[in-house]
Amino acid sequence: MCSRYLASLLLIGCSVLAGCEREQRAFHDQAPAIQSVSPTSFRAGGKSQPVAKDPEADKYERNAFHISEGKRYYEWYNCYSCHAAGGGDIGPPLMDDRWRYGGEIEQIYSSIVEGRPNGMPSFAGRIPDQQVWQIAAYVRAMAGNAAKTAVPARGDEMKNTKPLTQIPHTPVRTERPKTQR
Amino acid sequence: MNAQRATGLRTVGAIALTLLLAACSGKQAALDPAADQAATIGSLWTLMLYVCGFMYLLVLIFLGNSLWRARHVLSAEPVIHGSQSTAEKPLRMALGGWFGLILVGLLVLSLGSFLIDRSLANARVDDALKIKITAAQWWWKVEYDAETADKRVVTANELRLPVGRPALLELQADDVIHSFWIPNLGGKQDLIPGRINSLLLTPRREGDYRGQCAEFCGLQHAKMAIDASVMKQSDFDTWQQQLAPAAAPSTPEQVRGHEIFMSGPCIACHQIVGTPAAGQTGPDLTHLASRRTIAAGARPYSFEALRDWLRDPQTIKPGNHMPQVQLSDSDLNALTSYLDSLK
Amino acid sequence: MSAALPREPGSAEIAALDAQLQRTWGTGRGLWERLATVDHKIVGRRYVITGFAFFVLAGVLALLMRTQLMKADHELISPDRYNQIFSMHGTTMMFLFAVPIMEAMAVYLVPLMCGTRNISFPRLNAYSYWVYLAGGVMVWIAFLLNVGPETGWFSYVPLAGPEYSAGKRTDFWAQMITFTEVAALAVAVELVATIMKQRAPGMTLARMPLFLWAMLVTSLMVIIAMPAVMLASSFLISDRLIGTHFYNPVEGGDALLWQHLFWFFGHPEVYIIFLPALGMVSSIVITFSRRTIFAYTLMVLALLATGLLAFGLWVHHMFATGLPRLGSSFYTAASMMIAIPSGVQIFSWIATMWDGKPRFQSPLLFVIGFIVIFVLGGLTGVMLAAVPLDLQVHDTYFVVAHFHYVLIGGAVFPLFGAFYYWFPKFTGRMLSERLGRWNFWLFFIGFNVAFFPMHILGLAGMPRRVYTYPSGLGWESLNLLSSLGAFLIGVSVVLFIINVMRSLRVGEPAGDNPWDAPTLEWAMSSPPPPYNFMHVPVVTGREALWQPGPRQVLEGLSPSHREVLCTTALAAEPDIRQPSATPSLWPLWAALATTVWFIGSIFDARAVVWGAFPLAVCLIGWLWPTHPEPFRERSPA
Amino acid sequence: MNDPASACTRVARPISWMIALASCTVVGCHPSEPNGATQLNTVANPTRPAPGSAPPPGEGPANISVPDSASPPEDGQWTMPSRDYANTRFSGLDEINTANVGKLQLAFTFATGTLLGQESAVLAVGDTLYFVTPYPNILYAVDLNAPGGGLKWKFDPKADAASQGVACCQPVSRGPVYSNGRIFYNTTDAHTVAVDAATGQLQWKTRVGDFNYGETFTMAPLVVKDKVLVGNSGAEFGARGWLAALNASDGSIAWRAYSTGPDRDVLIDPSEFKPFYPQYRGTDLGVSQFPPDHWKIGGGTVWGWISYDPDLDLIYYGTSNPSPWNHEVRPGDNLWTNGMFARDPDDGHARWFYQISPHDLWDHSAVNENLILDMNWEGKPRKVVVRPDRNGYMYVIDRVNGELLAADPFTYITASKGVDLKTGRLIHNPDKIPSQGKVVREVCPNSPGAKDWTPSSFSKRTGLMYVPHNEMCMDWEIKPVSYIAGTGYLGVNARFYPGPGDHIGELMAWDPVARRKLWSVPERWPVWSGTAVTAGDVVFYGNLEGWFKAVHARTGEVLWQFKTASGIIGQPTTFRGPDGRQYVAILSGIGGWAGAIVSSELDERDPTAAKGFGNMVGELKKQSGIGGMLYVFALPR
Repeated sequence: MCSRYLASLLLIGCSVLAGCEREQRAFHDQAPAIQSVSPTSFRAGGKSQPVAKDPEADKYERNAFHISEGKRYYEWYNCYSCHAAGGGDIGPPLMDDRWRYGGEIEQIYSSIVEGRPNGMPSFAGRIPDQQVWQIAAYVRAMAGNAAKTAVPARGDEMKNTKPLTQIPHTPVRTERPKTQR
Repeated sequence: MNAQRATGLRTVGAIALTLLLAACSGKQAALDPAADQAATIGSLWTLMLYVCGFMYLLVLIFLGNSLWRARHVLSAEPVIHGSQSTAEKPLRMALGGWFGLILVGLLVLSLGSFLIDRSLANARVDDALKIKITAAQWWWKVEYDAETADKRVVTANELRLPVGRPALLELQADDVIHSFWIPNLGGKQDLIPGRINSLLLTPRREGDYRGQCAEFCGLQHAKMAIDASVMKQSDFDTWQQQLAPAAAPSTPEQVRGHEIFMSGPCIACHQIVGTPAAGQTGPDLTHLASRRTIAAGARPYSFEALRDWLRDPQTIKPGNHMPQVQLSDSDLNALTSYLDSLK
Repeated sequence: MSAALPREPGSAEIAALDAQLQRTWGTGRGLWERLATVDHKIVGRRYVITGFAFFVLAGVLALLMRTQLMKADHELISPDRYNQIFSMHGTTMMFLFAVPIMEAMAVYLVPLMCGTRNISFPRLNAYSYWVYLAGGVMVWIAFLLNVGPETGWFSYVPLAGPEYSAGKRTDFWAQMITFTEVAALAVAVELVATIMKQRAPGMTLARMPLFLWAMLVTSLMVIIAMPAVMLASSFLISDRLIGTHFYNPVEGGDALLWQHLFWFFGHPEVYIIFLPALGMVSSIVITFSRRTIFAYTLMVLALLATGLLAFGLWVHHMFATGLPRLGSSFYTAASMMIAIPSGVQIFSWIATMWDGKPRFQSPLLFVIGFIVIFVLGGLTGVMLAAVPLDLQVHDTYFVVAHFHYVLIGGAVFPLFGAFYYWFPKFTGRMLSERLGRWNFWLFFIGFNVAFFPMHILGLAGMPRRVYTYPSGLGWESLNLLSSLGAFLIGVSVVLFIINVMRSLRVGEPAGDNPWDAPTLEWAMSSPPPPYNFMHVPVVTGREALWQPGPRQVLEGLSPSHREVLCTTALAAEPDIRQPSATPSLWPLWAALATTVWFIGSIFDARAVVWGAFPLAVCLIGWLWPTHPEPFRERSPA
Repeated sequence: MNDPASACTRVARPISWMIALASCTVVGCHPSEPNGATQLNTVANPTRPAPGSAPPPGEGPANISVPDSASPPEDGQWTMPSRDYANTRFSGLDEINTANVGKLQLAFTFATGTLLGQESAVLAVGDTLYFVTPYPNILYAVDLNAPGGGLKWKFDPKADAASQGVACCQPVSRGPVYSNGRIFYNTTDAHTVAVDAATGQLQWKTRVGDFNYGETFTMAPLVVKDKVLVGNSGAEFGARGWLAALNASDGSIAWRAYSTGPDRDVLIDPSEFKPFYPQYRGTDLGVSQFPPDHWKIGGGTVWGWISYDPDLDLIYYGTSNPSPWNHEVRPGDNLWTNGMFARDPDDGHARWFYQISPHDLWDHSAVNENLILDMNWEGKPRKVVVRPDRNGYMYVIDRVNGELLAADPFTYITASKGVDLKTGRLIHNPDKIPSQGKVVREVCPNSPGAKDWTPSSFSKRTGLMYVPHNEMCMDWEIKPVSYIAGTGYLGVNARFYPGPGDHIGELMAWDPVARRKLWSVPERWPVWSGTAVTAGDVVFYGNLEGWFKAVHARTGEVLWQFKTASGIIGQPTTFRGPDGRQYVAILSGIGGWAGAIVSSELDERDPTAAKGFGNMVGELKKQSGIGGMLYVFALPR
């Protein structure tokens, strides 16, 4: 009886097999080719311009592996040095809901590849296509726009919590380093 | 049936013995020591093997004897008062003896283990060669300490040691837990993010050895090897001195390959000293062509292997972080010949 | 009805009593009645079958791995899939097969051996099975959907943490732990209560069969060890799902904390699997040697000592992490000490056989195989306890060989022996002895061919958990040999399944006590009636059924109510009549609610809150007082 | 038009007449300044007298003084951001004094038209104010004669917008410098421009650096003799640091002294280079103290303040942090980063060097201002520089030979254990050495340091230094980092938080002779503005909330404050207007490193935003608006 249960459950499981995209690990470059890349043009910011949705591109932001790889490359290609962990620094924040050059994954892809006039460098030829898509998916994830189930709750990086070790606020200095003579 | 068992045991034993010999040689074998540490551990192994083998033999003899005794016995009334059996007394004495034997055996083994452990822990490190090894998914970064920073040698996936001089490895990891292990040289040590572990190796025998990551570290745990060689001090010095900035490209094809490297994605992750490439997230390539393997031991080094790797790293080592870069065949050849010139 | 029980009253009276008891304790044939059953034998049988099914599934995975490793540079299975496969193999074997099946055997046998009519907390028992089933099915469906765990059965962080294990794979794994540990803890509590409070009158602690002792120690170990891993996995899943930082060193967590918590469970886990097997071995040795066990007291002490020592040696899994070396030496000593109780027990069994009159039937064959294999595994365990040697062989195939020697040798061989031994009791039919011998010899030879070469592979430098290996390191022939051995084991297990299938239909009828065994489970018909014992048996000696003279029974339990007799914990004197829970669907609903709760929380952290409400409703329904008189007066002596 | 006579009468007071006369006799009769400052009157406003207001001899503090050659007498103007070569930021004007500063009123405002950090000093030359906005680096000339301050002209250098992407802490400018009828300043895209001060016509524009390699300009140039000294920013991008001298006449590069690399690049000639400590002697240390080839991307940019001692004819400046921040990438002392050079301004050759933070761990750039003072040191007069450094020590260094005389902590320090006065080396705290994967906690001061670029001032009347500084700590984690040209080169995650005490920033009065703090004015947020002190014993500075404050130079009492529209990170200046009144000018406009959270609208949910400020100053968004406005104050008529 139990094995019959098991078998039927397994059958049900197999039937949804095809729908399970989140966990697919595609190692080979399957990056969609994007046509809408105009080399240096300035796009009006703020609002997303209508972009032809590419279902292949869409896959990236629903796939946990791609998002996680995107995070790795986000650091490897020094994106964090301008955008921090999404909070921004030299570059604008990526975790909020304002997009200067559009927040669709195709637009983020374009921003990375083409660069943008106020300081975003162009990474054309520097980052292979698939990795750009992965980074774009991660950027989407930072703003909460990627599939929720594909995104981990946190990374192993610093969080905006009060550090446990924060020194208590006392007006009296506890230690004054001595100068050696 | 007993005869069958005995034959079975004999066969197993015979096979075991021949195969055991197989473990006693090879370039990744714990029982083929080429360094003090591996040799010391090897002697502990011998002690263990003798003591444990003796105990195992005793158990088998006792078991065999009890089965032999029982060969004629057929069904009979159960013995309810076992303690009143005539055999009870000798068995109790035997148990006492067995108990004592176990105690003595364990004492010998723990003491042996303890002493050997102490001798390994207290080894002399004052004039040791200091090497920093950083593990990442899925390769090894190897940095030789030097008197001044510019004499530091950085390489990847290979460890060369001068014979007779202790090498103190400082082990770190960037991402997940790895474990550094070159069986011929010594035991393993984990590389844990946020901790610095150390491992002392005192190589005594020249030769080529192989190490491998020994803690599961993800997709390509299987292909994370390190090529180790122990060489004469003079050879080692020569090697270190050769590791100046990389050779400049000489042929037109190499020049073209150099251009492809410097203008492509390669430069973002790899370092070639003497060129603008200063990436740290991928292995250093300054003297790539002088190494014996590529992709952390995934393939032996050759021009063709390198080209295959550049063409499609994801088939050779699926899931590794070297991306597939679309290059034409001629560009691929040019890039390969440039990298192949980095002796 | 029961041959071993006195039959002074007329057979009509007995038939009437039987009918009455059948009405009180029986399970109907309807679907809902089957689902609602709280009969420990039915639940136990389901448990055993499910556990065995997981064993077979995990075995198939093992064969897949061995096929992949048959050749050097074999690329049959992708690393991604291979990692899932070996993770599922370990996970299934440890969490879904080994512990549950040992507890399952106990769920079936302990009440029978104790001489009581049902296990304590029968509804909890039913619930534990459903929860276990849900957890196992969940993780297997996930695996088939490519969402299987990929970080090994040990799931070390940070590899299993949110940063390096993308998606839901590890979440399913961690939640599976929660499922199975809830089930295991529930069973452990039932077993402890049953053994301590429901033993037949006269079965003092000193007269308890060793199997009961083993299960008592095991259950106590489960209660102490399992919370550690539940805690660890809950930490992990909350790190992954709600962004806590238990294992994130950046925020003050610690990656090594996982290893400590996991191995604080993980090492006792091995003994949790192994101790019940020791109990089985003792049962078989006694029955087939037809002699009481040699040095009973020492055997009990050895069990207790093993249970205690098991908690003091988890660090020997972590020698390579760079912990202070002097401290590690302590764990070396502790790990080696566990050889003492094991050595004593091995001696006792052999001595019992030596002085007894052994009959070499399949159960005993498996026990002999157990001794030969397990002792070798134990000795390699002693080697692994030595820090320097461990640093060489840790995480190599030497360790793989070692723990398969102790786990297959130490638990699966006794378990197969136990299957042969108790199958007649479970089904009323004998297993084929001829197939049994084939089964044994193929298993024994296949096992040694598969796993002995791994010792050498380990010493020759082959690390564990590799999906492929290069040629030229001298590993090919040994791996090929090992793979062949693995297939022999596969054939042997298939033979066993054929044997079972065949015997169920055409097996020789067994009778009440085909082996002339001494313990109480053989005192009733095979398979046992729903109420187990028509009258509560009174025990006068350690080997209850071998005692000379007429059997004594105790009357006074109501035939029309579900009642069990509680006795005092030490002397087993009758204490009270305790109502036993009636069948109910609430455990099933509660298990479903638990499933929704656990699985829901993988996808939405808020499920931790809302998921608790259906469960609360189910628990209220479950515990709603229906029995008018929950406590009766003291039973007559 | 400015009527000198009426101005004089209006300002007339006995004391200022006395001072004016005295300085006329002492200084005015020895117009030996080689810096061209004395000629400017004839160009900009030939009719305007220059009654110096320096204290007469004997009136200033004992034991400490500013060499007159480096600090010319008061002429009512402010021609370079640091006021004089000695970097005193001391104005001899005393119309506004402790008694009347409370009545200070807004005279006029002027919008800058930009919303990022306004760090520029406002120069006052003749009847014109000059200041530079952050990118697009527009140079404004504000006409003081127009009622309410009208625009005279503005100059747009048309800097490349892309360069904003490599400006580490907003594309700020610290101001222009006036010399000889021209305004020189640097643009974000690494050009230096010379503009005619009267007409706003471009005279020349030189591309000195390449922003594609991360080089930008933030510093204000310094004109010494006929050289315009400029240094690059961009150590956060792996830019190799240098200081260049441009010929003022045509903008051609006279010499360029790198901070890393071989001696010929660093302009070290062994015959001239006589560092005090042995660790700086040797060949090509700028190569050998880096890993192979790393000096090419080794940082050590020069973006702080340059001092000049005309008597010794030496310039003094500090070099910034080595690149990247992750110290493990660059073993060695990383010479000549994070140190202080003394160079000959004519050919740039180095005379001595002292390294403030060898092998920098924390981005403790050593670019802060060096105040040129003459002190009685242990009984002997010595020519020294005094510098408050980011690492929390107040350094006193002999400016003749580079000997370290003292390094006194002026803040809470855990990052280091002090400075060894024998070897001159900073002693790193061994508990805080960062390593891969580990978070070092409670590093104090944090990377902006105990005191960032925000310049101090020195009063010739009180003999005190007024130092704006901060008490901040941080958590610091290093990670692997690749050099990719044009992208940030950090390899660090940092998170800042307040240090001990109930406030973060403070304005401190430091007695350089007694080497101790006298008093301080606490500020809730980091103090990110410069200071200026006047002969009226008033210290001016502003805070991030936008309050512009006047503080009693002797007691620290806040005498007056005014809330501007945005946070203040600029440099206050004071001058005598064409109407003869004393004015105080400040730019208000939050930004820079500390204020980027507000004006770049960063997301403070990420603690690492703005390289760590995200964790600390998010609240500031509620307290300071975004803006860019010039405020000019004066006493009521």
